[in-house]
Amino acid sequence: MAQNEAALRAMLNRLQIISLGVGVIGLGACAVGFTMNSAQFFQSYLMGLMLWVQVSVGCMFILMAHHLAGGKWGGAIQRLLESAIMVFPVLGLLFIPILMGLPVLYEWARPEVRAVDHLIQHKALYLNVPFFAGRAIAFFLFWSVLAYFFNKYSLELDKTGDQEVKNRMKNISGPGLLFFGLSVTFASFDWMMSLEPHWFSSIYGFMFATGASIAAFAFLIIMVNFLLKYEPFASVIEVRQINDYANFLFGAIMTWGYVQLCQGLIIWSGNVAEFTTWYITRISNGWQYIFMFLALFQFFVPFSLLLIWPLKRNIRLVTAVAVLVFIVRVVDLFFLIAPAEVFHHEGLYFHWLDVVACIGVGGIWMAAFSFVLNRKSSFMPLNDKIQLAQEQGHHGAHNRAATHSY
Amino acid sequence: MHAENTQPPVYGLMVEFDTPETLVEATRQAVAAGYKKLDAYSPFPIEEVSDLVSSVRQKFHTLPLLVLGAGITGLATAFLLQWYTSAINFQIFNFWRVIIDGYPINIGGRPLNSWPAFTVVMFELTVLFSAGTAVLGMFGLNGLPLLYHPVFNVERFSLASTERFFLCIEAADSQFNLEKTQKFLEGLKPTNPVEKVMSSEYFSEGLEWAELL
Amino acid sequence: MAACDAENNIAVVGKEEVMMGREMQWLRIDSYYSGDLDNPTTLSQPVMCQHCEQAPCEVVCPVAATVHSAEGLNDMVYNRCVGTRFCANNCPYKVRHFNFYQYQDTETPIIGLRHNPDVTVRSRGVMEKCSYCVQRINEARIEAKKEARDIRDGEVVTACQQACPTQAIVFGNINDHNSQVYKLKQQSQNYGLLAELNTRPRTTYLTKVTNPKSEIKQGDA
Amino acid sequence: MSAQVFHPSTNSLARTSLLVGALLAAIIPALLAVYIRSDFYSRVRDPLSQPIPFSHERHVAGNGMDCRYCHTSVENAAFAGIPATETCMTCHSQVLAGTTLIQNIQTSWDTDKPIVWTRVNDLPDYVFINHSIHISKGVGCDTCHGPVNQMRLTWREHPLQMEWCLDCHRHPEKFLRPREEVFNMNYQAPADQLALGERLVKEYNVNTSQITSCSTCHR
Amino acid sequence: MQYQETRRTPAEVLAEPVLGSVQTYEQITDRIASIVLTDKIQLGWLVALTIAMSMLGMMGVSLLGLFYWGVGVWGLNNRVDWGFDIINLVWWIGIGHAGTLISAILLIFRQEWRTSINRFAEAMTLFAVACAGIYPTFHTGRPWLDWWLGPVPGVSTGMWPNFRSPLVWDVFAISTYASVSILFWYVGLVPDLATLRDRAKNKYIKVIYGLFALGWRGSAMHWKRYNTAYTILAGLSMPLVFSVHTVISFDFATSQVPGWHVTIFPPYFVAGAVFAGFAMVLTLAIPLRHVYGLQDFITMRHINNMAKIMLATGIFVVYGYFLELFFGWYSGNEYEMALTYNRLFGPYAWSFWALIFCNGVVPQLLWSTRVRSNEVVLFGIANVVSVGMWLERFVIIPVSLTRTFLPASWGWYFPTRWELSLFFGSIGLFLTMFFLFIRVLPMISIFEVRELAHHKMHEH
Repeated sequence: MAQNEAALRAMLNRLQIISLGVGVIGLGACAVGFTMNSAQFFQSYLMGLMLWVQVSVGCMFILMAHHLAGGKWGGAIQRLLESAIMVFPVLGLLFIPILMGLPVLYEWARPEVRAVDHLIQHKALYLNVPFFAGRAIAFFLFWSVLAYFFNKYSLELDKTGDQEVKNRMKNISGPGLLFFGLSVTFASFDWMMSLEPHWFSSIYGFMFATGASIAAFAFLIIMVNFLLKYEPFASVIEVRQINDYANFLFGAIMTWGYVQLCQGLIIWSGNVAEFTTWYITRISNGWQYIFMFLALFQFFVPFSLLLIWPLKRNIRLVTAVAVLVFIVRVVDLFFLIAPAEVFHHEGLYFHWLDVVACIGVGGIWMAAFSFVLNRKSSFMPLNDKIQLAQEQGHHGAHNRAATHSY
Repeated sequence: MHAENTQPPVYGLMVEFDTPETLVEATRQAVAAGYKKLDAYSPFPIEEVSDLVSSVRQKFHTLPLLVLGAGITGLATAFLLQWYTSAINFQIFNFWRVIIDGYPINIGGRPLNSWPAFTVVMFELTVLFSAGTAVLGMFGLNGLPLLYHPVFNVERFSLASTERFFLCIEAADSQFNLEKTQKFLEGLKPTNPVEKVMSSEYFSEGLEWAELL
Repeated sequence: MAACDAENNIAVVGKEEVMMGREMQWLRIDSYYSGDLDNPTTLSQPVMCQHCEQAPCEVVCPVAATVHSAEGLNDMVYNRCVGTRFCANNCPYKVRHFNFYQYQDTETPIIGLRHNPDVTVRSRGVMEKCSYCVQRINEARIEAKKEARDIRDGEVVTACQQACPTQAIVFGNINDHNSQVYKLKQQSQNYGLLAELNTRPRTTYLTKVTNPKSEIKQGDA
Repeated sequence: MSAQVFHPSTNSLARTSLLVGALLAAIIPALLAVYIRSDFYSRVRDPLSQPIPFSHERHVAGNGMDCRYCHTSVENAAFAGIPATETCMTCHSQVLAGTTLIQNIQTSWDTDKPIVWTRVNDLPDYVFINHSIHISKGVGCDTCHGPVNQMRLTWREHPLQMEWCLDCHRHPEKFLRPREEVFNMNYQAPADQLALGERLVKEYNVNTSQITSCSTCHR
Repeated sequence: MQYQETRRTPAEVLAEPVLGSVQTYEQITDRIASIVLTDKIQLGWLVALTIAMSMLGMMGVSLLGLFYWGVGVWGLNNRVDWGFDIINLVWWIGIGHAGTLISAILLIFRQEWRTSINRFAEAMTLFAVACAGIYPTFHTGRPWLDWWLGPVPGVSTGMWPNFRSPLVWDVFAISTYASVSILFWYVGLVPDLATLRDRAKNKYIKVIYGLFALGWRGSAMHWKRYNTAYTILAGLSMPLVFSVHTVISFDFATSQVPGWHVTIFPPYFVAGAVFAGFAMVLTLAIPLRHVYGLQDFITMRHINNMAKIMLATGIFVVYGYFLELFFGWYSGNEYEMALTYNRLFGPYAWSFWALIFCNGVVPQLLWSTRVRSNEVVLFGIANVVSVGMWLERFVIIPVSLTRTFLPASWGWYFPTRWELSLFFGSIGLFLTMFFLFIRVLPMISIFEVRELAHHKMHEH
């Protein structure tokens, strides 16, 4: 019943054109928004950009974890991951408007604030415009280079089947994870945490990475559901993999809940004014509804749904959960960004730009993604077949986990 | 001293195999032949065999549901315990000097119902209750402890915990017939002759309800 | 400090224990020096339990041995204390003192007579700290209640307040807007020690305003 | 060698012992909790021997004496007061003078050494109670001390454990009586005690949140 | 069946399969069970047990002294109220984490290399938790009142514990952890106890193992529910094991003390615990496999994988140190900055730099396959990490307390001989229990190795 690869390629072509259209229109609307309310534009645009940065960042983590640990779950989606990280150069270009709006977004970039604020003066060594821009460029450069090499080696492995190339990817992944994790940490400090430059939380980077992995898994599940109609995905991906992806999403959601609870409880219990301000703005003036919404829909609802193990074997239901989770990612980023004092919202405040920016950046992202994916000569890692087969041999091994996973 | 005419009842007939594959095949045939009260014994779990046997012996997957119930109970217990003792000034129990009262106290200016702080104990009790139920439920549904069991009367059964695989069709099965069943079992090509498993008049497995769950 | 020790049955722990850092005083006089090394200006600040409204010590006590009273004191319930010492760790002012050994002699009867009968004699393994002379507050409250009136401002005098010759310590009800302490707290030079931690200390200090060489310094009043 | 290690009877034995173990695990703490609150443990209704065979029944119910005749400071001080030998001798210099019953009073009088009574309602040293405030808020003598007027040898009527104290400090309306009835040993609580109690709580300005604070009794 | 040590390249060494040259279920069973069922008592084992028990005696003496005189025998003071007691609590609890991680998380992730190390790692967990439990129990001023921390209405007082206190969370977390670990361990043991019951020659030993085997007969229905329960337990243990060290980290993170109030603490403590735990598993596994000839079960593959996990968690721990330092500066908070300065250059700076050496520098050797294939070096690294993780807690707990907010609160901390003897004593307790364990119970899960062998046979 599944359609062949040619149909998939045609579909990706269409997807690329449509998303490009959506992206251009969306960003055009953003530009209109910029002329109307530039501060709001930067806020919404930052949020939209961060959403798709999270997807790519999460995919990078997953790809490196896959290279380190192996397994059929990763092999089947390896091409998707590789394409998702190849969007980093595009994201880098899309970051340029943020650099234009630094004083709008970040208090520390305003000379008049810095002149009177001792704390910001202290942090100026780190939080200053040239260094910030330099770091942003370095991050995107590093990520793009990493993405480039993973794609290049993967192609090489397809062509030559040289296991040495496979080992090379594995060897990059170890230190890669380390430096990538570190760069993501500081990127999150720079781009989001420094919206409130007086506040800090050392778990913020970990929290961002967790959010990124949720976004990535949700995105991947949605894509897999979409691609299951086509070969080769239809024949490679089995129920077992769907179950795996659902479990990973479940794990990411649990980790997210864990991180949120830890940070919240530590700050609540410690009750030090320096830290509580961040929460106080977020649990008053209407923001508390967002807080509750997040607790409910980024944690409790998907958590409870994914606890039901028959559900995890049904791609439609898993996708439904993934769609929900992905939408709530936007709300989570909104919750992290919008209440910042720098935006001067009196209380809970939405703007149409919030949605349009997510869609606009998303369009461009999807266009780039489908472009890269479509250029792959094969949708499956060819010379990993050995490994895929081996995995199936293991099918019986430790069925306890396989049959009743929790 | 047993009375001489008391015959110990027959529990069932047992055959032995030396590989898991032959056991799987034998169980499949026994199930196909319509036997319901049968059980296989192996030194490690074999999923196929377990599935085959449970398809005729078990109706529901009770254990996960029990655990879920226990988990929810644990969660509720923990929350109610903490909420009641820290936030509620209400007597639930005053009987013969045993008074159980909440004691709301202002501690560090924190709210009486400090739910963020209560989450930790809620989590722990959920896990504790669930894990306890998983283990006790597993033993309970398996009817353990059951130190004496007729199958141990078979001489070679001590190998069931090392390297040998056994299939036993129980006399309680409606299709059980000493001769016919023996014939059937011989047809499964066991490695040793079919053994008659003798029970004791003192033995009853009890807990038949567990079979259904 | 002697007044406090006598009033509140504070043990004399001896030189070895003080050398170990286990001094037993509810009231500590912190000295800050400024100016020239050879002839520094000394500023002293008496630090006792600050009776924080959002007390860090209370939250961490597992057995609720240190909790708020209805009047807002930080009660220390010796007989409930198990001695985990978490409260002392989490006290930013480090005004809690632990009975590492059985410091008090409870065996000799004659020593018992030396104690203030209104204050519990602490045994080993128990934390103790300034109670704002809660026994005096209770006594005053009972008298006031018997006469069906509120406690008058100045009716409760803590031991340290009583002993201070310069009357630098004032005690009273801050809910009573006519009390001396309320009025003093309204002054602009009133500040809480380490208030940035959000502990909301009830004990507050008044900045000493002096004008040596046109500089403003902090002290206590 | 057969694989069978155990006799069939061990099955029931094992199950029974597990059941018994579980029951014990549940019952022992419960029993302990009950024991700690038992009369035996808290010595309730256990008349203590005293140096003088003093009977409250004789003095209060028989002679109609008021509590305050002997416990003089009860209305004004924390401590209710135990009568000095002189108080006894106001009557006993005449009544029963010279009998063996009051020999110890006489000895105390002669040697000028106070009588050492055995405390009946003795609290730990870390508990502070003020009698005067209880009286001024309408807590009757017998609310805590029981029907002393019927005791030949005095016993402890209530366990005096914190739970018991707290029961009244949390719900004073269950126990309060009009101030003028405090010393009435034959006072019967009215049928609408709760209504009366609630009225008195307001009238006497009893603040339960204040009297359940730790430092009210522990300092 | 003799283990052949030939010259192999590191890559070859690490390419060892998870199961060496054992052929049949009978061989597997015999190799493992015979360690327990032999009548011979090895002299080496006896000597080791004697040493361990004399250390245990030291613990007894230390506890008696502590109980008799009070916490004053320790070097604590009014500035530094926690020292060795809490350091060692955290250290031991951390060590315990590897056991649960191996048995639960690797099961969930279907890692077959868990099979032959899970049993003794779980045993290690239990013994480490027991050692850890001693500290909070006896470090209180009045240990006979510890039960007030439990969820019991105070007998006759009407008081309840304060559920806002991290110490009460600890009570729940540690007791749940201990209970679930015991259950997990016992459930895993039951089929093996049945094997021992069936193989023991001595009648009394048969009865003892038989009693604990509960009449396990390996029926298909048993296995069915067994697998369900085991998986559920694993699923529950996974968040549980994370929660335990998270709650331990809350003891510090929820306070206000500079150097304690850090939001990265929970994941960083968990990573540190796993790090320390795997170090201890390696410390035990490397000698064990040689002494008892278990190289076919605990192969270099296992050793290598554990080393890799150590490397990964070690890096996360270093990430934690790095963030602490970064925020020490970035915060701009004078107390945080003073704390960071004090750590780096204060009177206890030696401990910080030693920590960086032990946990930051030395584990980086594990990047090299040559190092990972050399058991002697690995054993050394594992021990260095154990020391490093101890130092980490030293730096966090007493060193942070020596310099808090006000200059008047500055102090110092030196342990006395009582603290040291209790520490060595608790190591004695751990070793005693461990030596008894390897003699009494199968240190490798027999039935799971059989199952693994079954699947391996299928593959080829």
